[in-house]
Amino acid sequence: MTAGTVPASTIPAGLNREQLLEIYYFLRLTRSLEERLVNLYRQSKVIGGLYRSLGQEGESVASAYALRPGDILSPLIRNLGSMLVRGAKPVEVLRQYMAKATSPTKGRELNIHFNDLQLGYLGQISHLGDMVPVMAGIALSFKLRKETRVGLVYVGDGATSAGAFHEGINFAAVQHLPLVVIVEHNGFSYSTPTSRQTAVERLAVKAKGYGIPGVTVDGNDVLAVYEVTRDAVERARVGGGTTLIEVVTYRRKGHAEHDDQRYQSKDEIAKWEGNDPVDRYVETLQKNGWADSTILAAIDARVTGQLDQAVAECENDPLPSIDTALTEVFANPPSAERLWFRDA
Amino acid sequence: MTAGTVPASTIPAGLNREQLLEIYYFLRLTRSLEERLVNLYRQSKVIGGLYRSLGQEGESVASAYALRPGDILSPLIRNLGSMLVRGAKPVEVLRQYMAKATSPTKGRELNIHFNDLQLGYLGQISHLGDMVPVMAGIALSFKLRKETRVGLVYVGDGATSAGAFHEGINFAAVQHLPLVVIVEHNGFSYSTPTSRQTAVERLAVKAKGYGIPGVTVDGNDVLAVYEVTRDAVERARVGGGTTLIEVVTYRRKGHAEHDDQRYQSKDEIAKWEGNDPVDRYVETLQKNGWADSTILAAIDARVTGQLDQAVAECENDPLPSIDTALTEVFANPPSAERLWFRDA
Amino acid sequence: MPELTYLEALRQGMWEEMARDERVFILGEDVGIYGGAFKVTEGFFEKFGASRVIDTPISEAAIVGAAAGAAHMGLRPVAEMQFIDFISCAYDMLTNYVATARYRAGLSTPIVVRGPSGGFVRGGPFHSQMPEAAFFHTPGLKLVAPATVRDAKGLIKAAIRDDDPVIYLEHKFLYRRIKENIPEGEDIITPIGKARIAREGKDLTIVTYSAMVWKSLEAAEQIEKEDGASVEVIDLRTLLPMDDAAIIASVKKTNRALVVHEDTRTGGIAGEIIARINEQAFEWLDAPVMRVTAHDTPIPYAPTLEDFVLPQAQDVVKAARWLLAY
Amino acid sequence: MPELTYLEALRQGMWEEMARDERVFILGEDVGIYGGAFKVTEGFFEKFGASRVIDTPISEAAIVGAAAGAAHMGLRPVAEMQFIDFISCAYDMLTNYVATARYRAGLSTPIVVRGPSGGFVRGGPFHSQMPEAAFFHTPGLKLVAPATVRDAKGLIKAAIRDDDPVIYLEHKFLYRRIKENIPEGEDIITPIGKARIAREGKDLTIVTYSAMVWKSLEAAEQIEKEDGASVEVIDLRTLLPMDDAAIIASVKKTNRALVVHEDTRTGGIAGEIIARINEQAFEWLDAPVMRVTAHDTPIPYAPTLEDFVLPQAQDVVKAARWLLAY
Ligand SMILES: Cc1ncc(C[n+]2csc(CCOP(=O)(O)OP(=O)(O)O)c2C)c(N)n1
Ligand SMILES: Cc1ncc(C[n+]2csc(CCOP(=O)(O)OP(=O)(O)O)c2C)c(N)n1
Ligand SMILES: [Mg+2]
Ligand SMILES: [Mg+2]
Repeated sequence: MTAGTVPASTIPAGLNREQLLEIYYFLRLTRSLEERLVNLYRQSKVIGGLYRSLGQEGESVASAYALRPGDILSPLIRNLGSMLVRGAKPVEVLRQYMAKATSPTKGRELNIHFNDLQLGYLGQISHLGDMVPVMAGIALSFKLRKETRVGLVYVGDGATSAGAFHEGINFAAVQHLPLVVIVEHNGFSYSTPTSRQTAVERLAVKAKGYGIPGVTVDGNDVLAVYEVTRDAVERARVGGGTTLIEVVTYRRKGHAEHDDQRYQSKDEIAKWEGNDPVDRYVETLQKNGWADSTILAAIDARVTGQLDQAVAECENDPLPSIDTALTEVFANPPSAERLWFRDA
Repeated sequence: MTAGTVPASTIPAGLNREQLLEIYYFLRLTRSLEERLVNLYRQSKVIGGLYRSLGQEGESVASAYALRPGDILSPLIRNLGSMLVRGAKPVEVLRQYMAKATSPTKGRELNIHFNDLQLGYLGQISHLGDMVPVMAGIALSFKLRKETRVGLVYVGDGATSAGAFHEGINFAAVQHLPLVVIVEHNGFSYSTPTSRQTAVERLAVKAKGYGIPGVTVDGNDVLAVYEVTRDAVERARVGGGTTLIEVVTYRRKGHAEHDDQRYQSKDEIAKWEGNDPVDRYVETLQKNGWADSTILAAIDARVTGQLDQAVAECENDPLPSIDTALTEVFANPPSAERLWFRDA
Repeated sequence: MPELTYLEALRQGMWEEMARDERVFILGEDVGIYGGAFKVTEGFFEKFGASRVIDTPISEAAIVGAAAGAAHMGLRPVAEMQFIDFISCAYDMLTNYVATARYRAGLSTPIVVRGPSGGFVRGGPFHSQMPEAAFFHTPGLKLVAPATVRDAKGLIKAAIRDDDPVIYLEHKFLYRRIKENIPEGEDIITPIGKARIAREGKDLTIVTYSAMVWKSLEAAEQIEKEDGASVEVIDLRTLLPMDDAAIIASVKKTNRALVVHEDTRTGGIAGEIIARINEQAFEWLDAPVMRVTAHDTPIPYAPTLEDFVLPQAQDVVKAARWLLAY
Repeated sequence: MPELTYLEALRQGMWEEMARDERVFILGEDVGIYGGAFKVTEGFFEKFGASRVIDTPISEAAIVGAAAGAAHMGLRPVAEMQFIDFISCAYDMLTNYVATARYRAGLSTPIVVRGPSGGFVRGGPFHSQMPEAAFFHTPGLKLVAPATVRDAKGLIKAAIRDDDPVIYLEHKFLYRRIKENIPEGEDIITPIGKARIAREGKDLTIVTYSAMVWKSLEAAEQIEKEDGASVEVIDLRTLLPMDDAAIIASVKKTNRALVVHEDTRTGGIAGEIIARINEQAFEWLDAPVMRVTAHDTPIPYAPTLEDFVLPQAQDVVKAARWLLAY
């Protein structure tokens, strides 16, 4: 420790300083990448809708950070941070949103709906709840092969109402699968407040119906989310089965960029702005002497540089060529038939 | 009270002696009707499979008995008793099983899959769980019209795993609908023990995940089931919302008549035979001086007579005529097209 | 005479039915204060109140199931699927419970299930689907798919009044892109089961519906102008029960037919239409009945790919010319 | 050379694949100790153990979804639907998640979903369905439906080895009613995508599959005997991808075609088959392509009604005669 700095307190949750900074890096990267996307969206360079995770980056990054190589997570639309932690590259995300030929799905799927099972993430489909059974199957494969790997799946408060969520978590629970289910209690499902979605106050109690542990954590407290997730992940890894974690947070933006948020109270948004997970994390780092503003600024600058480069790298990439439109519907046959009225 | 009889203790649950005897009548009617069906099945007069509720008649009859005129219940395959309480006639059940033209569904649907919304029962479809949303919709109609009516739906332990169960009960809970959900914990779903269906021990805890009251009752204790159901029904009636009741019972027969029960322990079956709901009820009636064997024997004789008559009445009924095969797919057009290769 | 968009006409139709008949109510995700993802039910919550405009959990099976239960009791629910793609989550409830209710058990289930269908909006594989083929197959369901502003209104009103369950497929590409003058106060009812001749012609019949009506009309005009051939365009409007008489009458007149739909080729409803033409007008055919459809893939997101996979007006032109030259 | 039933052949095929390839496992309701509702997996639990024969909760969406997840990781799950009617509860998972996985995201999903389909067993509306049309419509799924003992074995083995998701429709009426000698130890693989000429003929082509193959053969023999006409019967075996070449070759030879299936008429896959014949062999047709199908109703329970609603051999005879006389 250099003389003159605040004496650092012990870092909790078994993390070291480097890891703390890495978490900061991912928080910043997530937020800044989304801000870049907003710019591109305003320039009409994003093809479809844009979905923000403003105010939720903390839980997304921290929970993913609790996984190890070989583990697999399945993100939702607001879990960009979790994918970046697993190794997805900003340029891939940009290319996806802009439907570039060079994007991970070759322009076939939108936003963060893409996978890298080696790195450890499986993009969602739109139908809410469906990823829970699928991730139960991935966890099942770990169990059948006696691998010490863990699956993690995110579900919104709204999506807990879907039948597939129920079937999947129950399946995982009764088969005692190494799966962690993170329920993001962010106050809304599109315009619908959580109180119109379910009659429970604490979504963690839903665990009781499946006979698994359920825990609630402050979703805007990065280290708390990390710790709770790590405990659940490591319990799953040693055969302790499935856990449900409720992260309590708030969706500060509308459902998507076009949403006017008429149904959200301005006061509430402001209140949660004061509870921003990134701000809180920075404060924790500084207060405890784990990082100073110089080092954080350096990370910010690194993020800015990376994103400048990422945007530059892909902005002029072409859209997919029509030659790729029909391939890979099946492994075999390798291409769908080009219809007769389209023959050259 | 006649001299020489045991002095009667106070009848619980606000019931009177007549009602106690009526409940006995329905218990006996249910069991005896199923025994008649076994005979008919052995004579190959039942067209499809036969499903018994042996050992579960108590909960089925008692819960239905807690409803009032105007209320509507939806039975499962093992809730014959509940339908008889609501006014379904034995001869209708016989006709259904034998696919008679005269059956409530004109031979189109099997066993107890039939309705009478005036009397207050809505037959199930086979797809497990589906009746929960439908009954939520019926309860919703009561609420929207400000009627003081209540819905009740039965679900097996197995069917609690179905997505539709989850969606339906959650919908009812959050909309605060007058619906009572009875989960029949009878140990098995076909061959699958409840422990392979869900990781919870007490199915009543599933209520917690929906923010509604959940209560467990001895399903072979007729008066206890009556009382618990009546409380839930009357709470629902005055705007108290949805309740989940777990009735703990046991399926003493196989899933259907053809099932060899190889997966059920003989000891367990024997144990539950000693806990028969009808025997226990008879004992309660007699011990407390609410009924003596003479009056019960008279009821038995009445049941026998009614069933003799019912069987005689329908055994020779015709199967449906093909003229009825194509009608009422829609309200309009009134009939499906008779295909050209079938034209006379 | 106010000019309405397709979406406004749909909204007006629902509004009038709710005002007319207190049994009608709406349920779905975000249909209340928010007015629905596409604002189809904007203003309904304020006008008709929370008990007739019900925000539900994300539970398509429960939405449809609850609608069915309420319908059995005499109400007239209109259930919104936020995107019609999510109707797949209610597939069991619709095909097994709802569709069979009258036949198997004499139950009346007058529900309407509606939602935005179709592509051309860069929605990707799960916000661009045409679901009709999956439900077309199940006896007991009616299916309507308006192409015009007038029918958007007329069919929603007819659907709500119908005593059978009706799936109403609105096309999201048309929502705000087409306009028509609709006389105020006219109680427009488009009869279910009746097709419409969108354009008269004598050399070729195009059978189509929903947004493809417009692409077909565009093609027909181009052919008229450039080739001097006259193309009849039949807008089915109702897919089930299908108006065989209208199709067959036209084919018997033109002796050539082309079926155009936005759905994939294999298993799309064009197959059924072709089978019917073949069964009922074989002797009148001077050429095979052909189809212009989407390719057999999911709908991709990138504009280049989506435009390639989905059928376009020029495809219709090309196929029509082929048939005219046959 | 042991004589096997259709059910035994299916069982043997799965057994051999599980013995050959440890990535293969089974999941479904009551498939373990009980051996499945129809005893298709009898003995598997004892042989392969609880981790490869998994009794699941009543959760068809989870069964299919979990199979998909495990398949992404390199396993080869075979999921049983207790009756194929319950596959409707996994409709979303199959059509949206599974079918699109490769196209939208490069994911490999080699799963088999199998179960007893079909009627003629007094099963009523929910234990008698033919679900092929609902899945036939979705690019990304393969569909097979064996009619013979040999193909029951050969297609399950091919399905398990296939790198794409396959829905395997076994017919419960055939389970114990047909037998065939199957040489022990022969590694029978029926190639997916290839139809079979079940009977050669030159005057009329019947295109059919599953249990209807037998009714069609019965009809063909009667016609041969009574009318002296020779009827070719094509057993599709695979519904998707369809063997157009085999169908078209036969139709070009006979110039008359009849499509026979057990599913309802409207929206059944006969429509697609007729469209393809019409597109590819119009000039060769001497008569309209006709179809013999079930009537457009749910399947009723009473024998009189079920027998009326479902297609019978005499219907095939009648339709074939009509075509031959055309
Ligand atoms: C089965 C299904 N129904 C409806 C939708 C439409 N939809 C997309 S996002 C959304 C709200 C999701 O809310 P929640 O699960 O709370 O996640 P959040 O957006 O808050 O992160 C809805 C209704 C969908 N994607 N899937
Ligand atoms: C969705 C669905 N999947 C599978 C089945 C087949 N099935 C019929 S009864 C049954 C077991 C039901 O068990 P449970 O719900 O416990 O009711 P119980 O028979 O014990 O009364 C199964 C799996 C079905 N009817 N519906
Ligand atoms: Mg939310
Ligand atoms: Mg049970």
